Amino acid sequence: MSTLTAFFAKAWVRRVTVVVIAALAVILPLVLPAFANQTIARIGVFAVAVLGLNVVMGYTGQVSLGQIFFLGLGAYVTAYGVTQGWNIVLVFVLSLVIPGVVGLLVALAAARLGGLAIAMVTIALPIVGVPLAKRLEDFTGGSQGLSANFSKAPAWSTLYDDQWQLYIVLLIGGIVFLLTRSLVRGKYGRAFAIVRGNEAVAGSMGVSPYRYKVLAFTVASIIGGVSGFLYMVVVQYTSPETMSFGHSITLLASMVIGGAASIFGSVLGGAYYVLVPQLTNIIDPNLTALLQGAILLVVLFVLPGGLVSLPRAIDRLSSRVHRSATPTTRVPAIGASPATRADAAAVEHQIPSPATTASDPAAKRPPTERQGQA
Amino acid sequence: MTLLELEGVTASYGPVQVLGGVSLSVPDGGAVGILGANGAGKTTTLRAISGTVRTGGRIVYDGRDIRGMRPDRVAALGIAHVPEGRGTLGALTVHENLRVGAYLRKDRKGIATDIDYCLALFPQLQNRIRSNGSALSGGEQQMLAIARAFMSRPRLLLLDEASLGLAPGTAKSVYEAIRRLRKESGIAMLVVEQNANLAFSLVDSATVLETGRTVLTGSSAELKGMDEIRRAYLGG
Amino acid sequence: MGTFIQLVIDGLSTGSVYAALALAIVLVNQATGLINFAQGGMAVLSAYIAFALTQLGAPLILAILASIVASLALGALIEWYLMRRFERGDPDTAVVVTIGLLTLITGICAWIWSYDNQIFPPLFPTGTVTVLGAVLSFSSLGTIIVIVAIMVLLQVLFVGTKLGLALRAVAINTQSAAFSGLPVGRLLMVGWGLAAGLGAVAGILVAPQLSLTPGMMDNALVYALAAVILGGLSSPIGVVIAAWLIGVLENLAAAYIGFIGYDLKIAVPFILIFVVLIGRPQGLFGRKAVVRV
Amino acid sequence: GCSRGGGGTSSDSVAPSPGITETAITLGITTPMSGTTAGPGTCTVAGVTAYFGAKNAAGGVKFGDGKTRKVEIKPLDDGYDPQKAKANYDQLKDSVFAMTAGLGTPTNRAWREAAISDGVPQVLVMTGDPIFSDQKQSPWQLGFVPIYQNEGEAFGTLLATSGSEHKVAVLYQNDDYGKGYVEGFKKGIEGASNITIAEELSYEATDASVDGQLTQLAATGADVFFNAMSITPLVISSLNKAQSLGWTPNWFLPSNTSSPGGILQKANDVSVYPGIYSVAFTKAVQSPAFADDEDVKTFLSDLKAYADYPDTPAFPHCAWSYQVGATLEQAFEKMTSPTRDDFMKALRSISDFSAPLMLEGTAVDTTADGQPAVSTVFVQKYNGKGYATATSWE
Amino acid sequence: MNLHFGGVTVLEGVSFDVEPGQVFGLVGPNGAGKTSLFNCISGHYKPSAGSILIEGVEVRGSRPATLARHGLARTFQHPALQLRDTVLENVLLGAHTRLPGGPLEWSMRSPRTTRSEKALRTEALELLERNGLGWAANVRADELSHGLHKGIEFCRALLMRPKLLLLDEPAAGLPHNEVEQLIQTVKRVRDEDDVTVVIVEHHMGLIAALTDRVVVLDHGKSLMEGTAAQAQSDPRVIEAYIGKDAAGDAA
Ligand SMILES: Nc1ncnc2c1ncn2[C@@H]1O[C@H](COP(=O)(O)OP(=O)(O)OP(=O)(O)O)[C@@H](O)[C@H]1O
Ligand SMILES: Nc1ncnc2c1ncn2[C@@H]1O[C@H](COP(=O)(O)OP(=O)(O)OP(=O)(O)O)[C@@H](O)[C@H]1O
Ligand SMILES: [Mg+2]
Ligand SMILES: [Mg+2]
Repeated sequence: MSTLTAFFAKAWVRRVTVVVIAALAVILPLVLPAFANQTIARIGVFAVAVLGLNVVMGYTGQVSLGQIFFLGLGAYVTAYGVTQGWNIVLVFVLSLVIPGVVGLLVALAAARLGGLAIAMVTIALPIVGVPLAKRLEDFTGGSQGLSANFSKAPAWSTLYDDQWQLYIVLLIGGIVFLLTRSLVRGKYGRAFAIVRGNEAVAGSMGVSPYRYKVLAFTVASIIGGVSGFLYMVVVQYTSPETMSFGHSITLLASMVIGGAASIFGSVLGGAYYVLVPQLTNIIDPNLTALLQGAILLVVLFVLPGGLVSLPRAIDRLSSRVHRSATPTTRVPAIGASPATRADAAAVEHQIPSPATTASDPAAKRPPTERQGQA
Repeated sequence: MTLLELEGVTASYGPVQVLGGVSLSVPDGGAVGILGANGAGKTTTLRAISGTVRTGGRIVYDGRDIRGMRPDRVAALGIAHVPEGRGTLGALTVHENLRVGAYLRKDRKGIATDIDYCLALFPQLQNRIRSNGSALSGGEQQMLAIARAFMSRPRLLLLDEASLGLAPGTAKSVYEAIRRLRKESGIAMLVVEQNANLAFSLVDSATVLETGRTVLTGSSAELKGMDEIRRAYLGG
Repeated sequence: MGTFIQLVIDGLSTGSVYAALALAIVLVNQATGLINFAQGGMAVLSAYIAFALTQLGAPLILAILASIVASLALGALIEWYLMRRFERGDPDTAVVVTIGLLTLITGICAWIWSYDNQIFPPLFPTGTVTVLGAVLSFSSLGTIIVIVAIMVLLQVLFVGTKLGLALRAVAINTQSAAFSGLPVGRLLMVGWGLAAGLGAVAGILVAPQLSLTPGMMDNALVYALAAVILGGLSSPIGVVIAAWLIGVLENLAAAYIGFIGYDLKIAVPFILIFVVLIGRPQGLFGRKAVVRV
Repeated sequence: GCSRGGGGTSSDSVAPSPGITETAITLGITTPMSGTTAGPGTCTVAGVTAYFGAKNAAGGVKFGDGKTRKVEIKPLDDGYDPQKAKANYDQLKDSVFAMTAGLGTPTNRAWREAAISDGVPQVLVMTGDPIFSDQKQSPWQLGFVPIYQNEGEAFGTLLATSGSEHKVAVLYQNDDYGKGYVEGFKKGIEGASNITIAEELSYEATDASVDGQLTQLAATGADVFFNAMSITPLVISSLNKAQSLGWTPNWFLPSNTSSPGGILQKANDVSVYPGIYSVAFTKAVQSPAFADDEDVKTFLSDLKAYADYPDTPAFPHCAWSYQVGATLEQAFEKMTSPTRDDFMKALRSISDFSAPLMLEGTAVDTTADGQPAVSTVFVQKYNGKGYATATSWE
Repeated sequence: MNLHFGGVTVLEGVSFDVEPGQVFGLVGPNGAGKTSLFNCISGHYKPSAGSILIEGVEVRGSRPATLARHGLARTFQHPALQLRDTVLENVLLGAHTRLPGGPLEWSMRSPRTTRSEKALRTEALELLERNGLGWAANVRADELSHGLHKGIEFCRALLMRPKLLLLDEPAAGLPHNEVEQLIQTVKRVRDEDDVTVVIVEHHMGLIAALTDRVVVLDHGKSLMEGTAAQAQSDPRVIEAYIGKDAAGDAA
């Protein structure tokens, strides 16, 4: 095996990458043009939304078609709170607590059902949510929606609005990503995964499928609420259309296209959600649906594992080229005795490539995201 | 006459090659065993034949090279594979599973007779004829997988640990039935079996695999006589 | 009372629209194990094909037959060139692929025929019959009859025929099915082809009622999915009954339960699903899936 | 923030605003061109593109500052998603001179405040939401089509003054569109004792059928049906359904779903209804009555030639946005300096302009605060071929 | 204890006691109800009547997760691993109940969580090493042959530090010499870790070598109870289970 994935698996590479990303996050907003900043901020908003969906669906395997509802709810809570003149910190807290509580209540009921039934209950959220938002006019402004202008750059910051908003998104979004990343590794990551994989086994391991489904769903709702808050920071307006069912489907597609059960895949998913409409608008706004459908199909056809699997796909391609040049045989373990087996194991994982050392079994396949806390 | 001939067969899962050259041959109407430790490549060898793994080398069946052929085409040539693990169609009933097994056959009467035959062989299945395959116990599923292979009236039977999870008495009668089939209809078979006692009761000769290669081939009697084999597979 | 019966009958005819699509979804699911979101889009495309043929002067019945045949082929081609790659992989990915397909097909229809409403010629004569003091239009009656016929055909296909059994076997476990000599690839194509043909019937049935637009089926799709889950994925009879139930209860709830009203009536099928599935996870008529450890 | 060019807030009357040069001016549109509202959405782009396409082909538009400029249209699709509309606006605002003609209330509202703070004109937009025509709240905005309330009110007034007793059944789309109509209608019948509202039901724009509502409404036996519905197929099926139920009231249909060719003639037989009323300010381009009208002919050929829109449009939005083009041209001709400020001033000073396709007696008037560019509407009655102005109830 | 599915009676009036520290065998023909009995004990099935006591506490109707937290571990007849994860991750799943801290703590990576994760990782590696699977720790489970999956499940169950361990056909698919090793391992676990083991197995050699007592089930009823030797010579057992002519060479 070669190059890309192995390169990124190295500890120092990772550390440098983190530093570089952090530095970019600080500097880029200052130098990029306004529209770029606004676009990145929007990507951030939907990356967070996709991340939430990933927690419940990518990691825990519960099909949720309702994630956009929690974004909408978070946005409405924010908009209402701001128009009522509440303290912004309080508004932020409410924008994740209220969706969290609603998500919890829905999950307490929905998690009793399995498989597709959960999908149907969650599909109901945006579908019933839209007329409900219209009906609760006193809180939501009905079909005219709510505007909330609260994310102007304060004078002391000497920043433009778009820079200020991007910093808010990067900060809050970054924290959410870090927290979620830790959550889906280690104890809870394994528990979510086994609920996805086999509920009976989960039970025997002390992981109550019901409770962990509820947990995942609640976490997803909270993250959805955060994305709703960020949505208001960036868009500053919400209406029932914000939570329309079609967007939920697009979120789902974005999650898979970015890469299910992957943290970085969520970012890519957010980028997909935001950039593809902009791209199709550039090509021909009359052909939006046709182009979007075609792009989605082409991406998945080439990368069924999502955009996040691109480095792996490149590796595969290059190693295929490699192998055809130097055919090799792997020697599998033999069972005569544990000792021979251990020896054989050392050989077994020797992958013919100059880039990796013989004793690096982990390099054989990239670890899944859940692996390892180290 | 040889029915099936493997020559220098290699196989790989993705980039990893796990068979490095397996050679063996099964005579028409003969029974050949494959022995080997866990992970030696027994299952992979059978998969190579039935076309479910990427393969190199030569696999000749009945005079034609079937390497790389799709599994359903292989089956259509009369090769039935009882796979490792649960090979049942879980959401179908036992009866439907048996009908699927007979998919390639046209003789309605013969199918009905064979279903009765299988049910007589496995009385436990008779009781659960309308149950979903997935509701069956481990051993019952194994019986169903074997019965389904019987239903296709194969010329060559690939058995991958057919006795796995069967009660000793049942395992015995399954092998008894297979022996009878062989005698009556001249089915050839390639048998992977961890219970070497059972295996040797059935096969004429066997191949020992180690790390994906054929290391030894011999008649049952020869192999039974070898110390190493005794220690690893026969106990004592 | 008259109004009540009329509401029930209205519900039945709306429910039939959902049922048409639901049956196609069931067919694909039984044959491939997938939920096909593109089913509605494919039905719309079929309706457009029939529409285009009538525009070229073909008689309606001929246009319909041609469109059904074309849809059969199209379904099989989609399976062969597109879905094949995803059938073994992660089911979520496959579902998203069908979503992409839905978008693409909608886009193609819009591109060729624009987003304008096209008026599809009626299949049934205008006119009504009176049932128990309520009126039922010929077109609703015709739709109901066709739906029932298809439902019976599907039930027979799945339960009674070798093809149906083979289709189901392939959907459950391709490899196991292949070991018994089932031509997996061909059966998958047949499954998709049949479902697309059935979808064509659905599209052509509803096109005159809704008038033809690229997004004609989008809303019906949600109801169809609800009917599929409620009725039980494996039962054609179940989903049709569920679709009718949804249509009728929705109407009655909107008319007689004040706080629901017509804006929130869409909640009715979901509440129904929830209540039913708590008690019967396999749906009203579905076969219980046994998961053993 | 060092790499920024001049923002959009330039009040310097010499420096030209973005999107305008000596020879060209660019206008942006964000509107749904995919999704459920794509039909009318594409129409809004087609109309204005056709209008200026024809003008450009004839050399361009002569501006008030003496220069002749070509007018370019940059349309973007927002799929009726407010968030995307805002993104489109963000993308366009520095490269276009003004935003115009976009369809939809939430999509226009999403960036209204941004447009105000950036000083970007958001004018002649296709929404009946009154906020866009309120100069204090919306200094950079102006609506084009009559606010929904006006249309409803016109009909209400006609009914109230009919002198006979009427029982009205109401069915409205559950959004600001439908509710606006009903609100206007109620204002029109305020205090009239001869009118009672028998039942008031709603439907969702996404519904596949409104049969249930019609059954319930038919049961009231109302003799007037106020149907504030914007979904073409549903209007057709409603006409058929009511007929099959044996309910034949007088109908009221809103301006955008009353097209004779697109709707009435596609229903089974609307002659069973004693009267079908609508309000309008535009000639119905599909109507045979206007088949030989010069305006209509030019309009249709412009659509075909410059907007790649070969069919006769099923939506009135094409015609409306064609009129938007003409109105913009009026403003351009009055502009004396190439700035957004000056443009807004010019735009707000048009009165009594009879745009192409306008019905006699209606006119564009942008000088009244609180009203969109078009605010006069006529109630019309269908006569089997087209509409004729109805001044009193018959 | 009784268990029904629809009209089918799976278990009928089965009773037995297992002493602490025993290895208890459960044998019987296919479909006799052995796995179902396990499922009842581990909470995956709900018996329609009867009672199950663990250390004197009624556990019938408890959920699997609750039982697991109270020291019950089991393996499955058909190994159920997370095929896309490494062997080590699979085994670590067994540590779930032993890792402290709630979701918030884990998402903030409190020192306690990091420490405990590290400790259990080491323990899991040792466990794999001791069972001859150390070499496979970082291999993805689906790259291993079928026969090794049982061993991984066994390690996963051991990492739970159970008081009661249910093993469902642990020797299926193992060659003879591996079975010998398995016997040693189970003995060691019982002695060193003080675990009570209930084992379902068709390998009579293993049953004979390992178990203190056995119950023979047939058609959901218990046929006899006694030592393995008694069972093997009981004519009813031979008739129902071992098969007459097979009695000789199955030993
Ligand atoms: N969930 C279920 N639904 C229906 N029947 C079931 C279910 N679980 C078990 N059974 C039936 O109960 C009987 C006992 O099954 P069980 O798995 O307990 O057998 P077992 O003794 O473990 O057999 P084996 O040795 O073959 O594994 C079988 O006939 C099986 O079909
Ligand atoms: N899907 C796979 N991907 C990668 N490697 C695999 C895969 N399946 C099996 N292997 C490897 O191939 C080798 C041979 O496996 P195979 O299943 O043929 O062994 P076996 O002899 O049947 O063993 P057992 O007795 O345990 O069933 C093993 O080393 C195994 O790790
Ligand atoms: Mg094997
Ligand atoms: Mg069992």
